[in-house]
Amino acid sequence: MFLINCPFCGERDQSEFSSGGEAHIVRPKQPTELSDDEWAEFLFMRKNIKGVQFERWNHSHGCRKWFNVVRDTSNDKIHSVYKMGEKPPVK
Amino acid sequence: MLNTHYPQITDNKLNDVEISLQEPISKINLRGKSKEFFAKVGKVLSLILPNEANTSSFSENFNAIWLSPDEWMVYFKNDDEKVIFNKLYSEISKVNYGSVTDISDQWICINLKGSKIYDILSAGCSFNFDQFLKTDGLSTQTIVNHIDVILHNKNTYNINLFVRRSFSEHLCLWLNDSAKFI
Amino acid sequence: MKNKYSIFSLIKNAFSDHENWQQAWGDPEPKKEYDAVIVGGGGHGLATAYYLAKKHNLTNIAVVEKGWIGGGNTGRNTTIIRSNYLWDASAGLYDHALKIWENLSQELNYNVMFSQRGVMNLAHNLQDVRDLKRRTHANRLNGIDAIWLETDEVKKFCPIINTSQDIRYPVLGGTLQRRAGTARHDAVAWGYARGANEMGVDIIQNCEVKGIKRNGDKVEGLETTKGFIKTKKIGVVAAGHSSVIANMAGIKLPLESKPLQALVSEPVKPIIDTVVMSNAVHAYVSQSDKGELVIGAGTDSYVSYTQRGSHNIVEDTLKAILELYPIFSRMKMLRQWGGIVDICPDASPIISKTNIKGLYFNCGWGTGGFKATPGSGDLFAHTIANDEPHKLNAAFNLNRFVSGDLVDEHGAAAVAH
Amino acid sequence: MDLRKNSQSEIAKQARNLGIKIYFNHVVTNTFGYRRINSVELMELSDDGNTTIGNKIKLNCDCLGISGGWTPMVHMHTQSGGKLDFKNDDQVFIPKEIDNDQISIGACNGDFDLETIIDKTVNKINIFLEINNQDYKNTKVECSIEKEKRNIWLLPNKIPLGKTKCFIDFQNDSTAKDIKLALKEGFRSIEHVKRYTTTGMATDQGKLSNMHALGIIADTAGVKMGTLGTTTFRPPFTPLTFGTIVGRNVGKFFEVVRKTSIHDWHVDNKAQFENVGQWKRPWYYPKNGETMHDAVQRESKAARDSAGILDASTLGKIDIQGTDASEFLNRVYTNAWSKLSIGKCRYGLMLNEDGMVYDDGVTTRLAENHYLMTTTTGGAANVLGKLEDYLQTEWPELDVYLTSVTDHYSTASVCGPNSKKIINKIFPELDLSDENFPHMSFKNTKLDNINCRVMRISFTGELSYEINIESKYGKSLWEKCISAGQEFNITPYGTETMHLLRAEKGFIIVGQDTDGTMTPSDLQMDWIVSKKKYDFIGKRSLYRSDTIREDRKQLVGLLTNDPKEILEEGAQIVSDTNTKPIDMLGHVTSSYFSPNLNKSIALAVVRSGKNMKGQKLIIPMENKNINVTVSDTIFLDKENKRLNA
Repeated sequence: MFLINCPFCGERDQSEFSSGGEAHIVRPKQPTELSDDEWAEFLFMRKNIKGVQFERWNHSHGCRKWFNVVRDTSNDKIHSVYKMGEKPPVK
Repeated sequence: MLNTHYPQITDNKLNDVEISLQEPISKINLRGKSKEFFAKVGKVLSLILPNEANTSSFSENFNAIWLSPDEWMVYFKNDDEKVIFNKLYSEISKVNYGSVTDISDQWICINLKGSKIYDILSAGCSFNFDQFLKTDGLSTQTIVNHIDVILHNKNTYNINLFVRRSFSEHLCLWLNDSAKFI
Repeated sequence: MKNKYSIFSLIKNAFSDHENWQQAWGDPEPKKEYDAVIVGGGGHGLATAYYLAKKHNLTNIAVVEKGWIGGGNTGRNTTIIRSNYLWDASAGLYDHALKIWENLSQELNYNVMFSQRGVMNLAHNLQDVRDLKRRTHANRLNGIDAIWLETDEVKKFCPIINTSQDIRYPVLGGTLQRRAGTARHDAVAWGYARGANEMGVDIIQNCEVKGIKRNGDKVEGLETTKGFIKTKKIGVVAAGHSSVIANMAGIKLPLESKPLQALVSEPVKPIIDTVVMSNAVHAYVSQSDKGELVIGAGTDSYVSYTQRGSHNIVEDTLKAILELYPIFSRMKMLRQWGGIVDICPDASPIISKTNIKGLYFNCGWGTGGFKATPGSGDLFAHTIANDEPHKLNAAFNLNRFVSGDLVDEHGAAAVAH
Repeated sequence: MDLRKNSQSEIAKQARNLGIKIYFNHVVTNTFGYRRINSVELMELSDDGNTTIGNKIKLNCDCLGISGGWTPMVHMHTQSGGKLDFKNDDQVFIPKEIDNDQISIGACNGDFDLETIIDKTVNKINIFLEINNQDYKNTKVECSIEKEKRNIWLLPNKIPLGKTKCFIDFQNDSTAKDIKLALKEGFRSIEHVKRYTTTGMATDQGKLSNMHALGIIADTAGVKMGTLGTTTFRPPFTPLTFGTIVGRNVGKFFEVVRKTSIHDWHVDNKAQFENVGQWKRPWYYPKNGETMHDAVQRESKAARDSAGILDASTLGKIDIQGTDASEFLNRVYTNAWSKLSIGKCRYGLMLNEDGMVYDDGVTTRLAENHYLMTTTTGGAANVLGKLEDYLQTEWPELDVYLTSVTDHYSTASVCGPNSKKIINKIFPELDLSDENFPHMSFKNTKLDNINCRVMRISFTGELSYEINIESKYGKSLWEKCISAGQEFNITPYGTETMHLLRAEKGFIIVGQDTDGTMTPSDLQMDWIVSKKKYDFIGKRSLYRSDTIREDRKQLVGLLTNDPKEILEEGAQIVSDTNTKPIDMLGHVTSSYFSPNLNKSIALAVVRSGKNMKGQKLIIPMENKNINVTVSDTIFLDKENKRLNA
């Protein structure tokens, strides 16, 4: 349980948000040209990092906006929050 | 004639908390980003949409609540409720400046008054009301007793709570129950 | 040779004031090289080592564990054992395990306290009924004991359940697998450790893997906090930390690690003599031999390695418990904890080779790995020893995520309507 | 008795003044009594504390109280992720400061005397809150300071450990001997010892016993206590009743109840309700003591013979606006949308990226760039969430806005051969001719000056109209339909009849006939998958080696050889009962007795079912085998004549 600082609404309890998993996995623009392996990589394979991870969250019970969070999964500490389309902060 | 039926929300006064149904109230969802969008809204409603998160703006007839960077809810009391909607729809949606959706019956407006209203809400809500209760006009979207709500601080200890219609009876049951324990 | 545990050894040792008991397993330093190294000293890892030694005569092997054996999910779960799975592949896998459980205490000469008290799954809506009946029919044809119970039969089997039809999600029936039940989680790890150690397996605790050395597409060994260990075969059974190890080898797995919580109450006199699970109102409950109610909660929805979860999950679980068992309202929660479970997109495990020669993964057990411990170890040992899966774990390969041939156990409980 | 050699503390002085004898440097070596204690034996400690010396002293007593000394309550600190240090002087574990948003102050930080506490507290708070207040710096505190400390974790005794009972955990009866035995057997870590002996697992959760257990382990293993660590401190600090944690969220507040605006009418008319997600939906309306089967048969027959009415308000509704609305639909549905003309409706199937059917529903084109999408009842929130996700993260270039209007509209669905007459009575102005108002189209109209949308769409295969009206008029509209339909015996029907009617037509229900493993092709719905579209959600997954297999499970119809026999939903299907193990081909997904066909019908998924029409299969039940024949999925009105009846 932790607080997330929604870049739009401000700090809220994590129960207002839903997690979207690893960030910066871009949906291929031309899926039909991918091999089964490449498509599986996009669909299922995840870094699942223990430590500082870039991930997506949605303020589903607030402004409904998606944004990115840099969170340490080993202690749930959030390092920073940035909007979709913004450059990720350097670690 | 068609009759109107509102959820069974009996006005209630308990422990210095007044809970009352505010319907009928017209509500319109506005979405847009362009300059034209803001200009048209301003023209039709004589109102500048709030661009700061968790705030609202108002004019003589209308209240506008910030919902997200490109989404607002406008609510107002109006006898001929569709005139405003039709005007906004034809000036904005029809010409592709943004989206205009009638959500009058999507949300039920309930007014909460009294010095204990935040105690009641806090019994089922993680939102920190410290700032909210001090500043008239602030708004927020959060969860009360597992139900999504939009809260609008009208003035001191007087808020409008918007809840989706299908959830409204259940939420009011809970609010009344909650009031007993404060 | 280790002493056999028996009533005679107990009496004999009592005469010497219990001063002469042997170590259950040793505490060696790692050798320079092993024929195979198992990463992860939980139940699955120790079982793997045990069967490698016992069935495949691989005794020059080691289990490396970063903490203490059985200290991860093995010692944190709610110890439910059942095999009433829907798909043929799953049913085969879990029932293979259940059959081993039935003789495990004898086989290991270690009391794992396997208790076939039955597992009941409750249905709370019409789709639950369809899904559970479907599973029951499939189980029966797969030779797995499972029966459907009407609501009054549910009540008869477990009288403390609130089967009133006036509650929010009334009990519409349930399934029962009588051969299912619980076991003592720690004892499983210890029993396998003792058994494996007796056959020469080195169990190396407090030894964390820091890297996997590869030579092209082959593994060469492990970097650990106790130095480099050379080996041609590495079997990774690291549960929630599987992805961490995979990243060391430079591969990704289709896993997300999430906190799963459980809690126990204060001990009370026997009140529930079976295991009851309910998916729709999410709560599992059984009673341990010490008398504590053992209650399983859900996972949080985000990746986390913190071994603690959100309080609202506990709240939701207890809410469901009280809905179904109002009698527990005054029971006290004694302690609450979390484990890290690695979840596959199809909620089925991976027991598989990888495209790196000599690197094998046994992971993705999600919320239900404990019950599979003996079967998982047996099949993983087979896979490592033969460099080929056994037919019972062939479906649980990594390639299924490429081909699309998932073993979708949670899809079978879809909720759209 | 006191382990320590002396104490100068005020309380010791006072005790002495009161004439209480204090045995310093003494320990209890034995206790006596039967069923209760009546005397204790004590002896003096040697200098090093390792053994007892001198004479045994026996004291009569009624009770023996024990104090274990001070132990900081570090629970809060560790539960929030903090680590511990061992303070050798005091033999206690104390919080290791972490960069968390918390500080430990006072006894929980291992500071036991007032002077230190006040001194450190002010200092720490100043640093923590970044204030620079010197005022408290010179506070003088005078207090009685207890400096004497002595820890002996296992009191020496002349009796061998195996013959005595030195209890460590008083609730679980585990003794010093048990701990030593555990160590002998190789259980070295404190967690192992705890689990092997159950020390510290009672209701005090080790508050009374853990330090002693650790001390004994350290002594026996010959290591420093601090190096062993501790067991993990689990919340809650004090056992808490379930009722306290759950609070009021029991009974009627266990879970939210969602109701449609017509709910009260259903209650008044004795509907039985089905839980669908959080919604309460009418399941069937028993009359005069009818069973569910009777009610459903009556409702189904009425809907086909004359007229039926269903509350369809729970279906998810999403308002879609924007210049790229059509393109958006092209990307989220499997079929093509650009050419749908304004005023027309189209059925759409949505997949997830894994290629499996995710949701379905009818979407209506209200204007050039304006659509109204419907979703399944249970899928509404997830579909909206998923579509928002794609819009915001994958396709931000699209000009599309989504707004949920599920609760804004109430929907009454009137079907049956007499539905046109009923709709005509309600909307006399509306031209209901097939030319003006064909199947799969909609009209904006008014009822008593209130806007309505009437869609001519059908989930039953009958001529059918769905009326959408603002929710506040929902009940009134419903009552109007009922009274207008009275002369045609309009019959309200629930979800069960709805399921039966659609099954007669072979229409699927996502979540009942699909289970997250079915592709459109598996459902024999290849017609809905556009071959021309470059991409849509899930398209790529349809071409993986497993998804293109011909022998996947496919949706088929099943007819029982005995038309009276109704299959059980969920029953498995085989072709041969003699194989071992029995090879299961699939299962029954939907099954009903159709009063309109006067026989039982079922939908099922069967391996390679597509090419099995006419083939005999077996449903092996517990006590009998049921013979069935694979049929088409459409059982009634293949030519869709009834839609235009």
